[in-house]
Amino acid sequence: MFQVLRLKMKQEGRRIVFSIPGETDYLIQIRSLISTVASEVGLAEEELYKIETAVDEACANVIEHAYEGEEGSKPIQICLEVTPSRLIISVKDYGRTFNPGTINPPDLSKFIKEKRDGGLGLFLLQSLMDEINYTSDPRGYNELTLIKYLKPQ
Amino acid sequence: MFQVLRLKMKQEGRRIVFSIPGETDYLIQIRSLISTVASEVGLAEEELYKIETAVDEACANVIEHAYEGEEGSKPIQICLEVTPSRLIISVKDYGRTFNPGTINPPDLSKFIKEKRDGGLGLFLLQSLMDEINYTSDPRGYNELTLIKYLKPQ
Amino acid sequence: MQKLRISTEVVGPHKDIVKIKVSGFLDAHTVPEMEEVVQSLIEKGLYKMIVDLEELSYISSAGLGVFMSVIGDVRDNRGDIILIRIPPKIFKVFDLLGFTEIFTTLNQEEEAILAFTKE
Amino acid sequence: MQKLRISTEVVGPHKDIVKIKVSGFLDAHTVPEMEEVVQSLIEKGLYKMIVDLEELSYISSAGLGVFMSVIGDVRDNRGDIILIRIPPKIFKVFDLLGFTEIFTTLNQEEEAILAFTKE
Ligand SMILES: Nc1ncnc2c1ncn2[C@@H]1O[C@H](COP(=O)(O)OP(=O)(O)O)[C@@H](O)[C@H]1O
Ligand SMILES: Nc1ncnc2c1ncn2[C@@H]1O[C@H](COP(=O)(O)OP(=O)(O)O)[C@@H](O)[C@H]1O
Repeated sequence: MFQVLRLKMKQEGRRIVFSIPGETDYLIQIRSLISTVASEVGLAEEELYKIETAVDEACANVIEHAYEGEEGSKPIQICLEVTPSRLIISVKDYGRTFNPGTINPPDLSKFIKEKRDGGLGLFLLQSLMDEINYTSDPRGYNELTLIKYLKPQ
Repeated sequence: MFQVLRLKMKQEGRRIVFSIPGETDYLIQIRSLISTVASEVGLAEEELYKIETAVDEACANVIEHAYEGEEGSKPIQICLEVTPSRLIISVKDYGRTFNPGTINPPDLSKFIKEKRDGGLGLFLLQSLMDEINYTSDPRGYNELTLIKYLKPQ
Repeated sequence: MQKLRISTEVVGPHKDIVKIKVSGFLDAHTVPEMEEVVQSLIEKGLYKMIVDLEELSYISSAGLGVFMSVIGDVRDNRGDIILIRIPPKIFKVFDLLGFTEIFTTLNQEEEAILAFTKE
Repeated sequence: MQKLRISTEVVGPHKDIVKIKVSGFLDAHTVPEMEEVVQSLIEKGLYKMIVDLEELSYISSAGLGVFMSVIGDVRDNRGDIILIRIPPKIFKVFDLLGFTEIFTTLNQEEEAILAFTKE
Protein backbone atom coordinates (compact mmCIF):
# COMPACT_ATOMS: atom_id res chain seq x y z
CA MET A 1 0.00 0.00 0.00
CA PHE A 2 2.80 2.44 0.88
CA GLN A 3 4.36 1.60 -2.42
CA VAL A 4 1.13 2.40 -4.21
CA LEU A 5 0.68 5.68 -2.36
CA ARG A 6 4.25 6.68 -3.10
CA LEU A 7 4.04 5.86 -6.76
CA LYS A 8 0.73 7.61 -7.17
CA MET A 9 1.92 10.75 -5.43
CA LYS A 10 4.96 10.79 -7.68
CA GLN A 11 3.37 10.00 -11.01
CA GLU A 12 0.84 12.74 -10.99
CA GLY A 13 2.48 15.26 -8.75
CA ARG A 14 0.17 14.77 -5.82
CA ARG A 15 0.75 16.97 -2.82
CA ILE A 16 -0.81 17.48 0.55
CA VAL A 17 -0.81 21.06 1.69
CA PHE A 18 -1.69 22.55 5.09
CA SER A 19 -2.01 26.13 6.05
CA ILE A 20 -1.78 26.76 9.79
CA PRO A 21 -1.78 29.94 11.85
CA GLY A 22 1.78 31.05 12.62
CA GLU A 23 1.65 30.76 16.38
CA THR A 24 3.33 28.45 18.84
CA ASP A 25 -0.08 27.14 20.04
CA TYR A 26 -0.32 25.25 16.78
CA LEU A 27 3.07 23.53 16.88
CA ILE A 28 1.58 20.50 18.60
CA GLN A 29 -0.96 20.16 15.79
CA ILE A 30 1.65 20.64 13.11
CA ARG A 31 3.64 17.75 14.58
CA SER A 32 0.57 15.51 14.66
CA LEU A 33 -0.38 16.37 11.11
CA ILE A 34 3.12 15.68 9.82
CA SER A 35 3.21 12.41 11.64
CA THR A 36 -0.21 11.41 10.29
CA VAL A 37 0.79 12.01 6.71
CA ALA A 38 4.36 10.74 6.95
CA SER A 39 3.36 7.51 8.67
CA GLU A 40 1.57 6.50 5.46
CA VAL A 41 4.90 6.48 3.65
CA GLY A 42 6.00 3.51 5.71
CA LEU A 43 8.67 5.29 7.73
CA ALA A 44 9.71 3.77 11.04
CA GLU A 45 8.62 5.40 14.30
CA GLU A 46 12.11 6.77 14.86
CA GLU A 47 12.25 8.46 11.47
CA LEU A 48 8.79 9.92 11.98
CA TYR A 49 9.93 11.48 15.23
CA LYS A 50 12.90 13.05 13.49
CA ILE A 51 10.73 14.51 10.76
CA GLU A 52 8.20 15.84 13.25
CA THR A 53 11.02 17.49 15.18
CA ALA A 54 12.60 19.01 12.08
CA VAL A 55 9.30 20.50 10.91
CA ASP A 56 8.57 21.76 14.42
CA GLU A 57 11.96 23.53 14.51
CA ALA A 58 11.36 25.04 11.10
CA CYS A 59 7.93 26.34 12.10
CA ALA A 60 9.13 27.59 15.49
CA ASN A 61 11.80 29.59 13.64
CA VAL A 62 9.23 31.07 11.29
CA ILE A 63 7.09 32.14 14.24
CA GLU A 64 9.97 33.51 16.28
CA HIS A 65 12.13 35.05 13.59
CA ALA A 66 10.35 35.41 10.25
CA TYR A 67 7.18 36.63 11.96
CA GLU A 68 9.15 38.01 14.91
CA GLY A 69 6.57 36.88 17.40
CA GLU A 70 3.83 39.08 15.93
CA GLU A 71 0.58 37.47 16.93
CA GLY A 72 -1.50 35.75 14.49
CA SER A 73 -2.63 36.81 11.15
CA LYS A 74 0.09 35.23 9.02
CA PRO A 75 -0.13 31.53 8.24
CA ILE A 76 2.57 28.93 7.71
CA GLN A 77 2.07 26.74 4.67
CA ILE A 78 3.41 23.21 4.77
CA CYS A 79 3.52 21.08 1.68
CA LEU A 80 4.25 17.33 1.57
CA GLU A 81 5.26 15.48 -1.54
CA VAL A 82 6.40 11.89 -1.91
CA THR A 83 8.47 10.44 -4.71
CA PRO A 84 9.69 6.84 -4.77
CA SER A 85 13.00 8.00 -3.31
CA ARG A 86 12.17 11.08 -1.23
CA LEU A 87 9.79 12.63 1.21
CA ILE A 88 9.87 16.36 0.52
CA ILE A 89 8.38 18.79 3.02
CA SER A 90 8.43 22.49 2.40
CA VAL A 91 7.68 25.14 4.99
CA LYS A 92 6.64 28.44 3.49
CA ASP A 93 6.43 31.75 5.34
CA TYR A 94 5.45 35.27 4.34
CA GLY A 95 7.82 37.08 6.68
CA ARG A 96 11.39 38.24 7.07
CA THR A 97 14.04 36.61 4.88
CA PHE A 98 17.42 35.48 6.25
CA ASN A 99 20.59 33.86 5.04
CA PRO A 100 21.19 30.57 6.79
CA GLY A 101 24.74 30.33 5.37
CA THR A 102 26.67 27.28 6.50
CA ILE A 103 25.16 25.71 9.56
CA ASN A 104 27.84 24.56 11.99
CA PRO A 105 27.53 22.43 15.11
CA PRO A 106 26.87 24.72 18.07
CA ASP A 107 29.85 25.45 20.34
CA LEU A 108 28.10 24.40 23.53
CA SER A 109 30.81 25.56 25.94
CA LYS A 110 30.65 29.01 24.44
CA PHE A 111 26.84 29.05 24.43
CA ILE A 112 26.82 28.01 28.09
CA LYS A 113 29.30 30.72 28.99
CA GLU A 114 27.10 33.26 27.21
CA LYS A 115 23.99 31.84 28.92
CA ARG A 116 22.29 31.47 25.55
CA ASP A 117 18.93 29.78 25.46
CA GLY A 118 18.83 29.23 21.71
CA GLY A 119 20.87 28.85 18.58
CA LEU A 120 20.43 25.07 18.33
CA GLY A 121 17.44 24.82 16.02
CA LEU A 122 18.94 25.04 12.55
CA PHE A 123 21.73 22.60 13.35
CA LEU A 124 19.26 20.13 14.88
CA LEU A 125 16.93 20.44 11.92
CA GLN A 126 19.78 19.87 9.49
CA SER A 127 21.05 16.88 11.46
CA LEU A 128 17.63 15.23 11.42
CA MET A 129 17.06 15.49 7.68
CA ASP A 130 19.07 14.29 4.71
CA GLU A 131 18.98 17.59 2.83
CA ILE A 132 17.70 21.06 3.55
CA ASN A 133 17.41 24.07 1.30
CA TYR A 134 16.25 27.65 1.92
CA THR A 135 15.05 30.00 -0.80
CA SER A 136 13.44 33.38 -0.82
CA ASP A 137 10.94 34.17 -3.54
CA PRO A 138 10.59 37.74 -4.84
CA ARG A 139 6.81 37.28 -4.73
CA GLY A 140 7.08 37.66 -0.99
CA TYR A 141 7.63 34.31 0.59
CA ASN A 142 10.46 32.15 1.87
CA GLU A 143 10.58 28.40 1.65
CA LEU A 144 12.62 25.96 3.69
CA THR A 145 12.64 22.54 2.05
CA LEU A 146 13.34 19.46 4.15
CA ILE A 147 14.17 16.20 2.41
CA LYS A 148 14.30 12.68 3.79
CA TYR A 149 15.55 9.88 1.56
CA LEU A 150 13.31 6.84 1.43
CA LYS A 151 14.73 3.37 1.25
CA PRO A 152 13.68 1.65 -1.94
CA GLN A 153 11.06 -0.99 -1.08
CA MET B 1 -6.31 25.02 26.92
CA PHE B 2 -9.23 24.15 24.59
CA GLN B 3 -10.92 27.29 25.72
CA VAL B 4 -7.85 29.32 24.85
CA LEU B 5 -7.46 27.66 21.45
CA ARG B 6 -11.11 28.22 20.67
CA LEU B 7 -11.09 31.82 21.69
CA LYS B 8 -7.90 32.56 19.81
CA MET B 9 -9.17 30.92 16.64
CA LYS B 10 -12.31 32.98 16.91
CA GLN B 11 -10.88 36.35 17.82
CA GLU B 12 -8.50 36.66 14.96
CA GLY B 13 -10.16 34.46 12.38
CA ARG B 14 -7.65 31.62 12.57
CA ARG B 15 -8.23 28.74 10.22
CA ILE B 16 -6.52 25.51 9.41
CA VAL B 17 -6.67 24.58 5.77
CA PHE B 18 -5.69 21.33 4.02
CA SER B 19 -5.51 20.60 0.36
CA ILE B 20 -5.56 16.90 -0.46
CA PRO B 21 -5.63 15.03 -3.77
CA GLY B 22 -9.20 14.13 -4.76
CA GLU B 23 -8.82 10.35 -4.67
CA THR B 24 -10.22 7.69 -2.43
CA ASP B 25 -6.68 6.63 -1.36
CA TYR B 26 -6.51 9.79 0.70
CA LEU B 27 -9.80 9.37 2.58
CA ILE B 28 -8.04 7.58 5.41
CA GLN B 29 -5.65 10.49 5.77
CA ILE B 30 -8.43 13.04 5.61
CA ARG B 31 -10.18 11.28 8.50
CA SER B 32 -6.98 11.24 10.58
CA LEU B 33 -6.29 14.89 9.88
CA ILE B 34 -9.80 15.94 10.84
CA SER B 35 -9.61 13.92 13.99
CA THR B 36 -6.21 15.41 14.88
CA VAL B 37 -7.45 18.95 14.56
CA ALA B 38 -10.92 18.43 16.00
CA SER B 39 -9.65 16.60 19.07
CA GLU B 40 -7.98 19.84 20.17
CA VAL B 41 -11.38 21.44 20.46
CA GLY B 42 -12.23 19.16 23.37
CA LEU B 43 -14.88 17.08 21.61
CA ALA B 44 -15.64 13.63 22.98
CA GLU B 45 -14.46 10.53 21.10
CA GLU B 46 -17.97 9.85 19.88
CA GLU B 47 -18.41 13.33 18.42
CA LEU B 48 -15.01 13.10 16.75
CA TYR B 49 -16.04 9.88 15.04
CA LYS B 50 -19.21 11.53 13.75
CA ILE B 51 -17.29 14.48 12.36
CA GLU B 52 -14.70 12.21 10.74
CA THR B 53 -17.48 10.23 9.13
CA ALA B 54 -19.33 13.30 7.88
CA VAL B 55 -16.20 14.76 6.30
CA ASP B 56 -15.33 11.38 4.78
CA GLU B 57 -18.79 11.18 3.20
CA ALA B 58 -18.49 14.72 1.86
CA CYS B 59 -15.09 14.00 0.33
CA ALA B 60 -16.15 10.62 -1.07
CA ASN B 61 -19.04 12.41 -2.80
CA VAL B 62 -16.70 15.01 -4.27
CA ILE B 63 -14.45 12.27 -5.65
CA GLU B 64 -17.28 10.13 -6.98
CA HIS B 65 -19.68 12.77 -8.21
CA ALA B 66 -18.12 16.23 -8.48
CA TYR B 67 -14.93 14.79 -9.98
CA GLU B 68 -16.82 11.81 -11.44
CA GLY B 69 -14.03 9.40 -10.60
CA GLU B 70 -11.50 11.17 -12.83
CA GLU B 71 -8.12 10.31 -11.41
CA GLY B 72 -6.07 12.75 -9.66
CA SER B 73 -5.19 16.19 -10.57
CA LYS B 74 -7.95 18.06 -8.76
CA PRO B 75 -7.57 18.66 -5.05
CA ILE B 76 -10.13 18.86 -2.28
CA GLN B 77 -9.70 21.77 0.08
CA ILE B 78 -10.82 21.39 3.65
CA CYS B 79 -10.98 24.34 5.99
CA LEU B 80 -11.52 24.18 9.75
CA GLU B 81 -12.58 27.11 11.83
CA VAL B 82 -13.52 27.20 15.49
CA THR B 83 -15.65 29.78 17.22
CA PRO B 84 -16.68 29.58 20.88
CA SER B 85 -19.96 28.00 19.83
CA ARG B 86 -19.20 26.13 16.58
CA LEU B 87 -16.78 23.93 14.75
CA ILE B 88 -17.12 24.84 11.09
CA ILE B 89 -15.63 22.58 8.44
CA SER B 90 -15.93 23.42 4.79
CA VAL B 91 -15.17 21.03 1.95
CA LYS B 92 -14.42 22.79 -1.30
CA ASP B 93 -14.28 21.15 -4.73
CA TYR B 94 -13.57 22.42 -8.23
CA GLY B 95 -15.90 20.05 -10.05
CA ARG B 96 -19.50 19.51 -11.05
CA THR B 97 -22.18 21.43 -9.15
CA PHE B 98 -25.39 19.79 -7.93
CA ASN B 99 -28.52 20.71 -6.06
CA PRO B 100 -28.85 18.73 -2.84
CA GLY B 101 -32.45 19.90 -2.33
CA THR B 102 -34.14 18.48 0.73
CA ILE B 103 -32.37 15.42 2.04
CA ASN B 104 -34.84 12.78 3.18
CA PRO B 105 -34.21 9.56 5.09
CA PRO B 106 -33.51 6.77 2.60
CA ASP B 107 -36.39 4.38 1.89
CA LEU B 108 -34.39 1.24 2.65
CA SER B 109 -37.02 -1.28 1.49
CA LYS B 110 -37.14 0.42 -1.88
CA PHE B 111 -33.34 0.68 -2.12
CA ILE B 112 -33.05 -3.04 -1.31
CA LYS B 113 -35.63 -3.94 -3.96
CA GLU B 114 -33.66 -1.87 -6.49
CA LYS B 115 -30.37 -3.44 -5.32
CA ARG B 116 -28.89 -0.01 -4.83
CA ASP B 117 -25.44 0.20 -3.32
CA GLY B 118 -25.54 3.90 -2.55
CA GLY B 119 -27.74 6.89 -1.88
CA LEU B 120 -27.11 6.94 1.87
CA GLY B 121 -24.25 9.42 2.10
CA LEU B 122 -25.95 12.79 2.19
CA PHE B 123 -28.54 11.68 4.72
CA LEU B 124 -25.86 10.17 6.95
CA LEU B 125 -23.73 13.29 6.71
CA GLN B 126 -26.67 15.49 7.57
CA SER B 127 -27.66 13.28 10.51
CA LEU B 128 -24.16 13.43 11.96
CA MET B 129 -23.81 17.22 11.90
CA ASP B 130 -25.92 19.99 13.39
CA GLU B 131 -26.12 22.06 10.20
CA ILE B 132 -25.02 21.63 6.62
CA ASN B 133 -25.03 24.07 3.76
CA TYR B 134 -24.04 23.72 0.09
CA THR B 135 -23.13 26.64 -2.13
CA SER B 136 -21.72 26.94 -5.60
CA ASP B 137 -19.43 29.87 -6.33
CA PRO B 138 -19.36 31.41 -9.81
CA ARG B 139 -15.55 31.50 -9.56
CA GLY B 140 -15.64 27.78 -10.17
CA TYR B 141 -15.90 25.98 -6.91
CA ASN B 142 -18.52 24.38 -4.70
CA GLU B 143 -18.46 24.38 -0.96
CA LEU B 144 -20.21 22.09 1.48
CA THR B 145 -20.15 23.52 4.99
CA LEU B 146 -20.56 21.20 7.95
CA ILE B 147 -21.29 22.70 11.35
CA LYS B 148 -21.13 21.13 14.79
CA TYR B 149 -22.35 23.10 17.79
CA LEU B 150 -19.95 23.19 20.70
CA LYS B 151 -21.19 23.13 24.24
CA PRO B 152 -20.19 26.28 26.07
CA GLN B 153 -17.41 25.48 28.54
CA MET C 1 -0.70 -0.71 7.91
CA GLN C 2 -3.28 -2.41 5.76
CA LYS C 3 -6.52 -0.54 5.30
CA LEU C 4 -8.95 -3.46 5.19
CA ARG C 5 -8.58 -7.14 5.98
CA ILE C 6 -11.25 -9.69 5.19
CA SER C 7 -11.07 -13.37 6.02
CA THR C 8 -13.70 -16.02 5.44
CA GLU C 9 -14.25 -19.32 7.20
CA VAL C 10 -16.90 -22.01 6.81
CA VAL C 11 -18.68 -22.67 10.10
CA GLY C 12 -21.78 -24.37 11.55
CA PRO C 13 -22.92 -28.00 11.90
CA HIS C 14 -23.64 -28.36 8.17
CA LYS C 15 -20.64 -26.34 6.99
CA ASP C 16 -22.94 -24.19 4.92
CA ILE C 17 -22.46 -20.92 6.81
CA VAL C 18 -19.65 -18.52 5.99
CA LYS C 19 -18.21 -16.29 8.67
CA ILE C 20 -16.69 -13.14 7.18
CA LYS C 21 -14.32 -11.36 9.54
CA VAL C 22 -13.74 -7.74 8.61
CA SER C 23 -11.13 -5.49 10.21
CA GLY C 24 -9.77 -2.06 9.47
CA PHE C 25 -11.48 0.62 7.42
CA LEU C 26 -14.42 0.02 5.12
CA ASP C 27 -14.65 3.26 3.17
CA ALA C 28 -15.15 4.34 -0.45
CA HIS C 29 -11.60 3.26 -1.17
CA THR C 30 -11.75 -0.27 0.22
CA VAL C 31 -15.37 -1.06 -0.58
CA PRO C 32 -14.55 -2.87 -3.86
CA GLU C 33 -12.58 -5.47 -1.87
CA MET C 34 -15.60 -6.15 0.32
CA GLU C 35 -17.90 -6.34 -2.68
CA GLU C 36 -15.65 -8.85 -4.33
CA VAL C 37 -15.65 -11.17 -1.32
CA VAL C 38 -19.43 -11.04 -0.98
CA GLN C 39 -19.99 -11.53 -4.72
CA SER C 40 -17.70 -14.53 -4.87
CA LEU C 41 -19.62 -16.18 -2.02
CA ILE C 42 -22.89 -15.58 -3.83
CA GLU C 43 -21.45 -17.06 -7.00
CA LYS C 44 -20.54 -20.16 -5.01
CA GLY C 45 -24.12 -20.40 -3.72
CA LEU C 46 -23.09 -19.56 -0.16
CA TYR C 47 -25.99 -17.43 1.04
CA LYS C 48 -25.69 -17.86 4.78
CA MET C 49 -23.33 -15.17 5.94
CA ILE C 50 -22.21 -14.09 9.38
CA VAL C 51 -20.31 -10.84 9.21
CA ASP C 52 -18.07 -10.30 12.25
CA LEU C 53 -17.40 -6.60 12.64
CA GLU C 54 -15.63 -6.67 16.01
CA GLU C 55 -12.39 -5.34 14.56
CA LEU C 56 -13.88 -2.90 12.11
CA SER C 57 -12.59 0.59 12.92
CA TYR C 58 -14.59 2.56 10.39
CA ILE C 59 -17.54 2.20 8.04
CA SER C 60 -18.86 4.74 5.57
CA SER C 61 -22.20 4.72 3.75
CA ALA C 62 -20.47 2.95 0.84
CA GLY C 63 -19.64 0.10 3.22
CA LEU C 64 -23.27 -0.22 4.21
CA GLY C 65 -24.19 -0.11 0.55
CA VAL C 66 -22.47 -3.45 -0.02
CA PHE C 67 -24.86 -5.17 2.37
CA MET C 68 -27.90 -3.26 1.09
CA SER C 69 -27.31 -4.23 -2.52
CA VAL C 70 -27.11 -7.98 -1.92
CA ILE C 71 -29.46 -8.65 0.99
CA GLY C 72 -32.44 -9.06 -1.40
CA ASP C 73 -30.68 -11.73 -3.47
CA VAL C 74 -29.34 -13.46 -0.39
CA ARG C 75 -32.77 -13.71 1.24
CA ASP C 76 -34.41 -14.82 -2.02
CA ASN C 77 -32.04 -17.79 -1.86
CA ARG C 78 -33.01 -18.81 1.69
CA GLY C 79 -29.93 -17.15 3.11
CA ASP C 80 -29.31 -14.12 5.27
CA ILE C 81 -26.61 -11.70 6.35
CA ILE C 82 -26.30 -11.60 10.12
CA LEU C 83 -24.09 -8.90 11.55
CA ILE C 84 -22.30 -9.75 14.78
CA ARG C 85 -20.19 -7.95 17.34
CA ILE C 86 -20.74 -4.47 15.92
CA PRO C 87 -18.64 -1.88 17.82
CA PRO C 88 -20.86 0.78 19.45
CA LYS C 89 -19.80 3.70 17.27
CA ILE C 90 -20.34 1.66 14.11
CA PHE C 91 -23.66 0.40 15.42
CA LYS C 92 -24.78 4.03 15.60
CA VAL C 93 -24.15 4.50 11.91
CA PHE C 94 -26.11 1.34 11.06
CA ASP C 95 -28.86 2.57 13.33
CA LEU C 96 -29.04 6.10 11.93
CA LEU C 97 -29.62 4.68 8.46
CA GLY C 98 -32.25 2.15 9.55
CA PHE C 99 -30.06 -0.91 8.97
CA THR C 100 -30.65 -2.27 12.45
CA GLU C 101 -34.32 -2.70 11.58
CA ILE C 102 -33.62 -4.64 8.41
CA PHE C 103 -30.58 -6.67 9.39
CA THR C 104 -30.28 -9.09 12.26
CA THR C 105 -27.55 -7.93 14.63
CA LEU C 106 -26.27 -10.31 17.29
CA ASN C 107 -23.49 -10.42 19.83
CA GLN C 108 -22.15 -13.93 19.44
CA GLU C 109 -21.19 -16.18 16.57
CA GLU C 110 -23.02 -19.04 18.31
CA GLU C 111 -26.29 -17.12 18.31
CA ALA C 112 -25.91 -16.43 14.61
CA ILE C 113 -25.17 -20.08 13.84
CA LEU C 114 -28.21 -21.08 15.89
CA ALA C 115 -30.37 -18.62 13.97
CA PHE C 116 -29.29 -20.22 10.69
CA THR C 117 -29.62 -23.80 11.96
CA LYS C 118 -33.12 -23.35 13.39
CA GLU C 119 -34.60 -22.02 10.17
CA MET D 1 -5.08 17.14 27.12
CA GLN D 2 -2.53 19.32 28.80
CA LYS D 3 0.59 20.06 26.79
CA LEU D 4 3.18 20.13 29.55
CA ARG D 5 3.10 19.12 33.19
CA ILE D 6 5.89 19.91 35.63
CA SER D 7 5.98 18.87 39.26
CA THR D 8 8.75 19.44 41.79
CA GLU D 9 9.61 17.53 44.93
CA VAL D 10 12.40 17.91 47.46
CA VAL D 11 14.39 14.68 47.82
CA GLY D 12 17.67 13.33 49.25
CA PRO D 13 19.02 12.85 52.76
CA HIS D 14 19.58 16.58 53.30
CA LYS D 15 16.42 17.68 51.55
CA ASP D 16 18.46 20.01 49.39
CA ILE D 17 17.87 18.30 46.05
CA VAL D 18 14.85 19.08 43.87
CA LYS D 19 13.41 16.46 41.58
CA ILE D 20 11.62 18.04 38.61
CA LYS D 21 9.28 15.66 36.84
CA VAL D 22 8.42 16.75 33.32
CA SER D 23 5.79 15.13 31.14
CA GLY D 24 4.15 16.00 27.85
CA PHE D 25 5.56 18.29 25.20
CA LEU D 26 8.40 20.72 25.78
CA ASP D 27 8.33 22.86 22.65
CA ALA D 28 8.57 26.55 21.76
CA HIS D 29 5.05 26.99 23.09
CA THR D 30 5.50 25.43 26.52
CA VAL D 31 9.12 26.39 27.14
CA PRO D 32 8.23 29.50 29.19
CA GLU D 33 6.55 27.25 31.78
CA MET D 34 9.72 25.21 32.14
CA GLU D 35 11.87 28.33 32.37
CA GLU D 36 9.70 29.71 35.12
CA VAL D 37 10.00 26.57 37.24
CA VAL D 38 13.79 26.45 36.86
CA GLN D 39 14.18 30.18 37.54
CA SER D 40 12.09 30.02 40.68
CA LEU D 41 14.26 27.18 42.04
CA ILE D 42 17.38 29.22 41.34
CA GLU D 43 15.87 32.23 43.10
CA LYS D 44 15.27 30.02 46.13
CA GLY D 45 18.91 28.92 46.04
CA LEU D 46 18.04 25.36 45.09
CA TYR D 47 20.84 24.45 42.70
CA LYS D 48 20.77 20.67 42.93
CA MET D 49 18.28 19.53 40.32
CA ILE D 50 17.30 16.10 39.10
CA VAL D 51 15.18 16.35 35.98
CA ASP D 52 13.08 13.23 35.40
CA LEU D 53 12.19 13.02 31.72
CA GLU D 54 10.62 9.56 31.67
CA GLU D 55 7.22 10.88 30.63
CA LEU D 56 8.43 13.56 28.28
CA SER D 57 6.98 12.89 24.82
CA TYR D 58 8.70 15.63 22.91
CA ILE D 59 11.54 18.11 23.23
CA SER D 60 12.56 20.79 20.77
CA SER D 61 15.78 22.79 20.72
CA ALA D 62 14.03 25.49 22.75
CA GLY D 63 13.50 22.90 25.48
CA LEU D 64 17.20 22.11 25.54
CA GLY D 65 17.91 25.82 25.60
CA VAL D 66 16.38 26.11 29.07
CA PHE D 67 19.00 23.76 30.50
CA MET D 68 21.82 25.31 28.47
CA SER D 69 21.11 28.82 29.69
CA VAL D 70 21.17 27.99 33.40
CA ILE D 71 23.73 25.20 33.77
CA GLY D 72 26.60 27.71 34.14
CA ASP D 73 24.92 29.53 37.03
CA VAL D 74 23.85 26.28 38.62
CA ARG D 75 27.37 24.85 38.59
CA ASP D 76 28.89 28.13 39.78
CA ASN D 77 26.74 27.66 42.88
CA ARG D 78 27.96 24.13 43.62
CA GLY D 79 24.87 22.61 42.06
CA ASP D 80 24.15 20.61 38.94
CA ILE D 81 21.37 19.52 36.63
CA ILE D 82 21.24 15.74 36.33
CA LEU D 83 18.93 14.36 33.67
CA ILE D 84 17.39 10.98 34.43
CA ARG D 85 15.31 8.41 32.60
CA ILE D 86 15.54 10.07 29.19
CA PRO D 87 13.40 8.20 26.63
CA PRO D 88 15.54 6.85 23.74
CA LYS D 89 14.18 9.14 21.04
CA ILE D 90 14.66 12.18 23.24
CA PHE D 91 18.13 10.99 24.21
CA LYS D 92 19.03 11.09 20.50
CA VAL D 93 18.17 14.75 20.31
CA PHE D 94 20.28 15.52 23.40
CA ASP D 95 23.07 13.49 21.86
CA LEU D 96 22.95 15.11 18.42
CA LEU D 97 23.43 18.51 20.01
CA GLY D 98 26.27 17.44 22.30
CA PHE D 99 24.25 17.71 25.52
CA THR D 100 25.11 14.19 26.64
CA GLU D 101 28.75 15.27 26.91
CA ILE D 102 28.00 18.28 29.05
CA PHE D 103 25.16 17.01 31.21
CA THR D 104 25.17 13.98 33.45
CA THR D 105 22.49 11.55 32.31
CA LEU D 106 21.52 8.67 34.59
CA ASN D 107 18.89 5.98 34.73
CA GLN D 108 17.76 6.10 38.32
CA GLU D 109 16.80 8.76 40.77
CA GLU D 110 18.91 6.97 43.42
CA GLU D 111 22.04 7.27 41.31
CA ALA D 112 21.41 10.97 40.87
CA ILE D 113 20.87 11.48 44.60
CA LEU D 114 24.06 9.56 45.27
CA ALA D 115 25.95 11.73 42.81
CA PHE D 116 24.82 14.84 44.68
CA THR D 117 25.45 13.39 48.13
CA LYS D 118 28.99 12.20 47.37
CA GLU D 119 30.18 15.56 46.14
N1 LIG E 1 12.79 31.13 9.39
C1 LIG E 1 13.68 32.08 9.78
N2 LIG E 1 13.50 33.36 9.40
C2 LIG E 1 14.36 34.31 9.78
N3 LIG E 1 15.45 34.09 10.52
C3 LIG E 1 15.70 32.84 10.92
C4 LIG E 1 14.83 31.77 10.57
N4 LIG E 1 15.35 30.64 11.10
C5 LIG E 1 16.46 30.98 11.74
N5 LIG E 1 16.71 32.31 11.64
C6 LIG E 1 17.89 33.03 12.18
O1 LIG E 1 18.92 32.09 12.42
C7 LIG E 1 19.29 32.09 13.81
C8 LIG E 1 19.62 30.68 14.27
O2 LIG E 1 18.44 29.89 14.29
P1 LIG E 1 18.33 28.62 15.23
O3 LIG E 1 19.55 27.81 15.03
O4 LIG E 1 17.05 27.94 14.95
O5 LIG E 1 18.36 29.15 16.70
P2 LIG E 1 17.30 30.05 17.49
O6 LIG E 1 16.05 30.04 16.70
O7 LIG E 1 17.14 29.36 18.79
O8 LIG E 1 17.94 31.40 17.61
C9 LIG E 1 18.14 32.72 14.53
O9 LIG E 1 18.51 33.31 15.73
C10 LIG E 1 17.62 33.72 13.51
O10 LIG E 1 18.36 34.89 13.55
N1 LIG F 1 -20.35 16.66 -4.03
C1 LIG F 1 -21.26 16.28 -4.95
N2 LIG F 1 -21.17 16.74 -6.21
C2 LIG F 1 -22.06 16.38 -7.13
N3 LIG F 1 -23.10 15.57 -6.90
C3 LIG F 1 -23.27 15.07 -5.67
C4 LIG F 1 -22.36 15.40 -4.64
N4 LIG F 1 -22.77 14.78 -3.52
C5 LIG F 1 -23.86 14.09 -3.83
N5 LIG F 1 -24.20 14.26 -5.13
C6 LIG F 1 -25.39 13.69 -5.81
O1 LIG F 1 -26.35 13.33 -4.84
C7 LIG F 1 -26.64 11.93 -4.90
C8 LIG F 1 -26.85 11.37 -3.50
O2 LIG F 1 -25.61 11.36 -2.80
P1 LIG F 1 -25.40 10.35 -1.58
O3 LIG F 1 -26.59 10.42 -0.70
O4 LIG F 1 -24.10 10.68 -0.96
O5 LIG F 1 -25.36 8.91 -2.20
P2 LIG F 1 -24.31 8.25 -3.21
O6 LIG F 1 -23.10 9.13 -3.24
O7 LIG F 1 -24.03 6.93 -2.60
O8 LIG F 1 -25.01 8.17 -4.52
C9 LIG F 1 -25.47 11.32 -5.62
O9 LIG F 1 -25.82 10.15 -6.28
C10 LIG F 1 -25.07 12.43 -6.58
O10 LIG F 1 -25.89 12.41 -7.73
